[in-house]
Amino acid sequence: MDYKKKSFFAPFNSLKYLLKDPVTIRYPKENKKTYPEVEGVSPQYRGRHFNDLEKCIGCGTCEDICPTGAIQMVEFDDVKEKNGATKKRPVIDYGRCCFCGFCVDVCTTSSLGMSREYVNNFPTPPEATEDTQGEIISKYFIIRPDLNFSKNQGWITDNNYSWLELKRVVMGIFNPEERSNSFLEIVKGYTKEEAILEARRCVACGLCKDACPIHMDIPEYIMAIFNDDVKESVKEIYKTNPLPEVCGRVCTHKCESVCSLGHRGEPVAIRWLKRYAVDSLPLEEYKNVIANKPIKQAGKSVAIIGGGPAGLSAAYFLSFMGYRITIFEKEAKAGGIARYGIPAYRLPEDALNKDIDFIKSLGVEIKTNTNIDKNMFEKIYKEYDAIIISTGFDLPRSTNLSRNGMENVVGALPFLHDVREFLSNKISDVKITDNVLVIGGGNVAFDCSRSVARLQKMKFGKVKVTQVCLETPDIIPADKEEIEESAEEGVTLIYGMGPKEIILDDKGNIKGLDFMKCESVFDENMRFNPKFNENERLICEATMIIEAIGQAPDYSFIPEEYRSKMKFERGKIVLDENYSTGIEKIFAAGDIVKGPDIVNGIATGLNAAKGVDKLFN
Amino acid sequence: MELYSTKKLKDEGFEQILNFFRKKSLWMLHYCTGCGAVELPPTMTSRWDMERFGMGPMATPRQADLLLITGYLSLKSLKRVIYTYEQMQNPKWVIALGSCPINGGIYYDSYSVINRLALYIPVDLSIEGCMPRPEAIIEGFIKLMKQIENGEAVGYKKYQENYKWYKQNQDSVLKREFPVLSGEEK
Amino acid sequence: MSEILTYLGKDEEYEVYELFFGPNHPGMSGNFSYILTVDGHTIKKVSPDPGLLHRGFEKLVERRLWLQNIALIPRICVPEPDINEMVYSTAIEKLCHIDVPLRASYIRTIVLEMARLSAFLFGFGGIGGTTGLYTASYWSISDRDYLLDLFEWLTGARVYHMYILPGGVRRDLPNGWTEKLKETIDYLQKRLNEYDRLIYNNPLVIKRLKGLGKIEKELAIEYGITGPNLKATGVKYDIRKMVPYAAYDKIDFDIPSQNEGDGLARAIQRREEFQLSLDIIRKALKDIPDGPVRANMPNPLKFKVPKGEVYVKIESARGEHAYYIVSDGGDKPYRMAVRGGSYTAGLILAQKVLVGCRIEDVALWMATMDICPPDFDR
Amino acid sequence: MNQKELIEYIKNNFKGIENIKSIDEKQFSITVQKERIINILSFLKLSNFKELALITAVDWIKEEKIEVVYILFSYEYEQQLIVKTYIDRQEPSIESIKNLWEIATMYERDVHEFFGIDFIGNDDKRPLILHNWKDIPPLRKDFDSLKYSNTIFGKFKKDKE
Repeated sequence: MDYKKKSFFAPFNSLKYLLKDPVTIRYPKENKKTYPEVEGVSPQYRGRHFNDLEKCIGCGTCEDICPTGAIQMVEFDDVKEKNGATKKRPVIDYGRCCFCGFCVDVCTTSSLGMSREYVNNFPTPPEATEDTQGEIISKYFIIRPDLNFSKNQGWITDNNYSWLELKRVVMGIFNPEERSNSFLEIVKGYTKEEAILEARRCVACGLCKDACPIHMDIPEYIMAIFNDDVKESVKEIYKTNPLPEVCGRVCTHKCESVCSLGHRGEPVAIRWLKRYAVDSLPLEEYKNVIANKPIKQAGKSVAIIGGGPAGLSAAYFLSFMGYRITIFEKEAKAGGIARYGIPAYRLPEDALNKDIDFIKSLGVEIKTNTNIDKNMFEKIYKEYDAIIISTGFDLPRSTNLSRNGMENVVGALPFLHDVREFLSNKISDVKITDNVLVIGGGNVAFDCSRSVARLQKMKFGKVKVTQVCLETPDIIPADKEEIEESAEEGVTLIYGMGPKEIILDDKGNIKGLDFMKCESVFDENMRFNPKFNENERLICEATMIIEAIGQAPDYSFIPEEYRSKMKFERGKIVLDENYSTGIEKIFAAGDIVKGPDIVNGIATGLNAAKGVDKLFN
Repeated sequence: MELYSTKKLKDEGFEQILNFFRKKSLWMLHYCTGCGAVELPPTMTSRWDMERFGMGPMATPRQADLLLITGYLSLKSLKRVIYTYEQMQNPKWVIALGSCPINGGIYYDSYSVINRLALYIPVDLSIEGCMPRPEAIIEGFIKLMKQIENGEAVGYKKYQENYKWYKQNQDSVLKREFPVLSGEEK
Repeated sequence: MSEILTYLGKDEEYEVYELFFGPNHPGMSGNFSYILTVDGHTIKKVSPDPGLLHRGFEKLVERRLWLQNIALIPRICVPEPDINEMVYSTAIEKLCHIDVPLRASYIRTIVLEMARLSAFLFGFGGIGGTTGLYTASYWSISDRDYLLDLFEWLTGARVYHMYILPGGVRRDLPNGWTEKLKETIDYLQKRLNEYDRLIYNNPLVIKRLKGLGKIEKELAIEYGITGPNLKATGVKYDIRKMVPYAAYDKIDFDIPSQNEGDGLARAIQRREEFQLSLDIIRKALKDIPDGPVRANMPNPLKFKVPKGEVYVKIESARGEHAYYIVSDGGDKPYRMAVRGGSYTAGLILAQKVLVGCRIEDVALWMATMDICPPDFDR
Repeated sequence: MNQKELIEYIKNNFKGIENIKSIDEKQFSITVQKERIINILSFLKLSNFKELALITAVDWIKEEKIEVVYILFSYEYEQQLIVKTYIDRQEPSIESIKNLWEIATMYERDVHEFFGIDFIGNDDKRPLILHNWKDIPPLRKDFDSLKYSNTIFGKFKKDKE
């Protein structure tokens, strides 16, 4: 490159800069010209952290991602306890932090963010001695972030830029036309690839473990699925859960409702993953994977009345402790509510049988078709060293206006029982009409209406089911999927109505039902106490009514001398901490302890088993 | 071991007058040891212009007042830093920039980078950040000036008094004679 | 100055000394030192003494998850950190077969070119400083700050951006950012004329740089010299053109080159590439499409990279910046070797070229070669 | 020559190659026996692979092997070539290639320092980067960096192992 001959006046060139704006920023008085609308540093600056302690759930994902080990989860007393959260909150060591903002990008609740504060310096105090100087400096920079800087927000992460996989892997589901023709299971289950993708989403925070009634090692078995090690996964599952096939399908998944990913996106499909794990391992393989020998020999015998989930669970755990178990089941097959209360399209026969067969293979004796009456109870009480009552809630509750014994008014449980029997060809027909009304807003009510829809499709070719519930859409207790799927299958759902009177025609047959508007479902103490408005009315035509408004326990088989000693509260037995009823040798488990819920049933089964074991040791 | 409390230093009135003038002309040694070096040129040059605070770069340690540890220090650098620090005349001050000299920073698990500078030379002021922005550095300088004026920045005196302790720490990392990991097992 | 002279005895007429050049030396870029054996003014032997910035990156990455390393690796090269993120992300994308959205590629291109500009501006300052033209360094460093402001706006930090991730970039361009970048580019274009007047047309600089540390084409290839230093010897090879990464294959540009291979040619080559970077940013800003900025990526805590190995290189301001990455299929890198752009120039070529030069040439030679000690210290 | 022809050419003109693998269209790798390394590298240098970009190593601790990697580049074919060979981990040694490429001296000194590999013929084994190193070479897989750091630089708070 050539250089020009410089003129004599070249040095005076610099005079032109005299009138220009100075480059120097008169810090701190002046802001930068690059972003004039904000003060100081840029709008998404990564400075000091702030953390909404209320919103934070202490999942520890920030600690896991931190590349410098600067974040530690520390338990704090001034943090309010809430469901689905720990009392731990992140503490950040600014002697480590590299201000990368990864913790903000993976924060599951978006409580953590970075502010535009950056000035923080610490002069070593002259009093510091040599030995303590380093510690004093380091300690000064270890800070628990709170909302101090939240007004000056810098780097925050919305869902678009989150590093977490917020979308669930879509579970294959049969379309409504296909599935409403039969009682085949409606979801297809994950394939191996889908399961690994879904397992990958989990951040292994372990909040689910605390929420689960039986405290399953959920992060561990999901990790095993992610590593494509189904055997390891089944092993982890069976440590705490004897009925994974059942739980993998119809569990109330309390784990998913607290899943940390659920705060920003969809929770991990923990239930489907469990189902994938146990489904993909055949029963023959189980014995190679799970320890199937008792860990000790107790040499005692235990009778379990009722072969439902709680009874099976207690049998499983007790057989590991070396007890001889006999289950007395009044129906032809064990399974209880899982078999006779849940329709086959949600829980197929094979899956349930697989779980029960495995428990049988442990040496548990199941006496089916054995109804226990008072005499029998006395006999068992003498014969066995302990009794666990797990009879469940098997009586249907009915509305006070339906005249008992009226034809074409049935309870939910007897109806579902009949459907199951019909499907296994025990009975030839289920009584059904072409216009059915279902009362109730719980999952059982949906089970009824969807079963009816299927039967109607088989029998009459078209569906006419109306379901009426007291609750409004925001407080309806049933799962969201149930509502969506039933609508797809042709069930008409009416919210916020309570039954008043059954309308009969001339011949005494049911013509319809008169409803009134429900103003509120709960009173101020959040107790169930509906208030109605009689002026707003609705008449539904129907020729058959199914009442699915809850179930009640039946304690009539227990002899009076024992029953009088037991304490009851709202239909449930009150137990001590060992799950003993207060009468020697008699324990209880299942719905009659904690109310209707399968996974609670399993938990109470485990606890009753522990109580029995404590009795003999 | 005598502690330097603020009160005691205040009693020495003479030192106070000296400190007032010292704080207004700090010469910073032009030696860059780590990443932080990259934020020093902006601080020195027109945009942030630290000369308006009476500070300027100085090429030789013997005429400098201020040693900046700009970030991490590897063992090899530490040796040179100690040489340099000992060559500087009293009074002298040390500013540690960034996370690394405070508690190891992102290199907390590195086999080559020291974790806490205060063990080897006395640190008068630590500035958080990775790297600290020029503004943060300037804030730090202003704070140090106040410290100097109040007679609270006494690191160099501590170094003289506890020379043995510092030397022992320095030698323990710089002059090892046995392997660290296998030596520990014995 | 900590130049410690060691008397080595008489060598015929002159006295031969060993001179410790650096690490604390105003002419030394970074923390690095040469041990020079000097005979009077003339250098007889050069032996480099690196390691003052050694942090053990190659070990540290093996201890961290694949994505955690994004925070660590930019620190390998301080003046131009983004290239590290780019190499690392490209390597992972090659091993995992991830497709990057087009918009993300364009944003990467812009960010990389901005980083290159700021590195060149730093280099201008180096040449200014070592030739005594302090105005140049004052100007270029404060001009570089305007780019850093934009980086700060886009990425949230001035120096270590941690912006380029496997699968894309971390944030979309903020509102109004593009306009500000265009303004800055125009400003830098205007300033380039000033730099021409100040440095490249300055008789003092030309006289000083001409013939300094001349490298022949064959020697440069044999010694693994890359980037602007190689182009200054006449080899027209640029990775952006030959093995395109990011969106360079969609942008039309020509590679400048010089023939002399001396200090002046290298300085001018850098000035030309500065112009080229400005042009590339302009073109990229014109063509940038809409769309997502990041491909769907797995949960960072359970991110595994399939088994394999790959050598990925990109063109940095100092030459070929490359990683050799080996994965054993786990959640952490099994091995990562770093090949910095000035590795061979600073450590090996210096031993050959600097012999016969004078002491004051060393700093200037380092400035024109753009030697960055973190490249070989890692 | 494109990559396919190049691979054919190398296969035809050089015997004793264990494995050739194409990584992408501008990059492929060759595995050879330890004894043949000088032969292949001098052959490749003559075949226009003039730039030696890097020498490095990988410690395969489970296989009890150390892999030495030479990365070459040809400006003529615009191909990156990774030449690999495996050596014993207990007594790692391999022939030096400093006579082929002068710059190999520094690379080999570097690899010697970090992996403890003995390059026969390269006598320059002075420490280059590390200060007063007494332990096993730091890039070996059995070297625990965090433990080392905690032992020597002091531990302040409980770190995740």
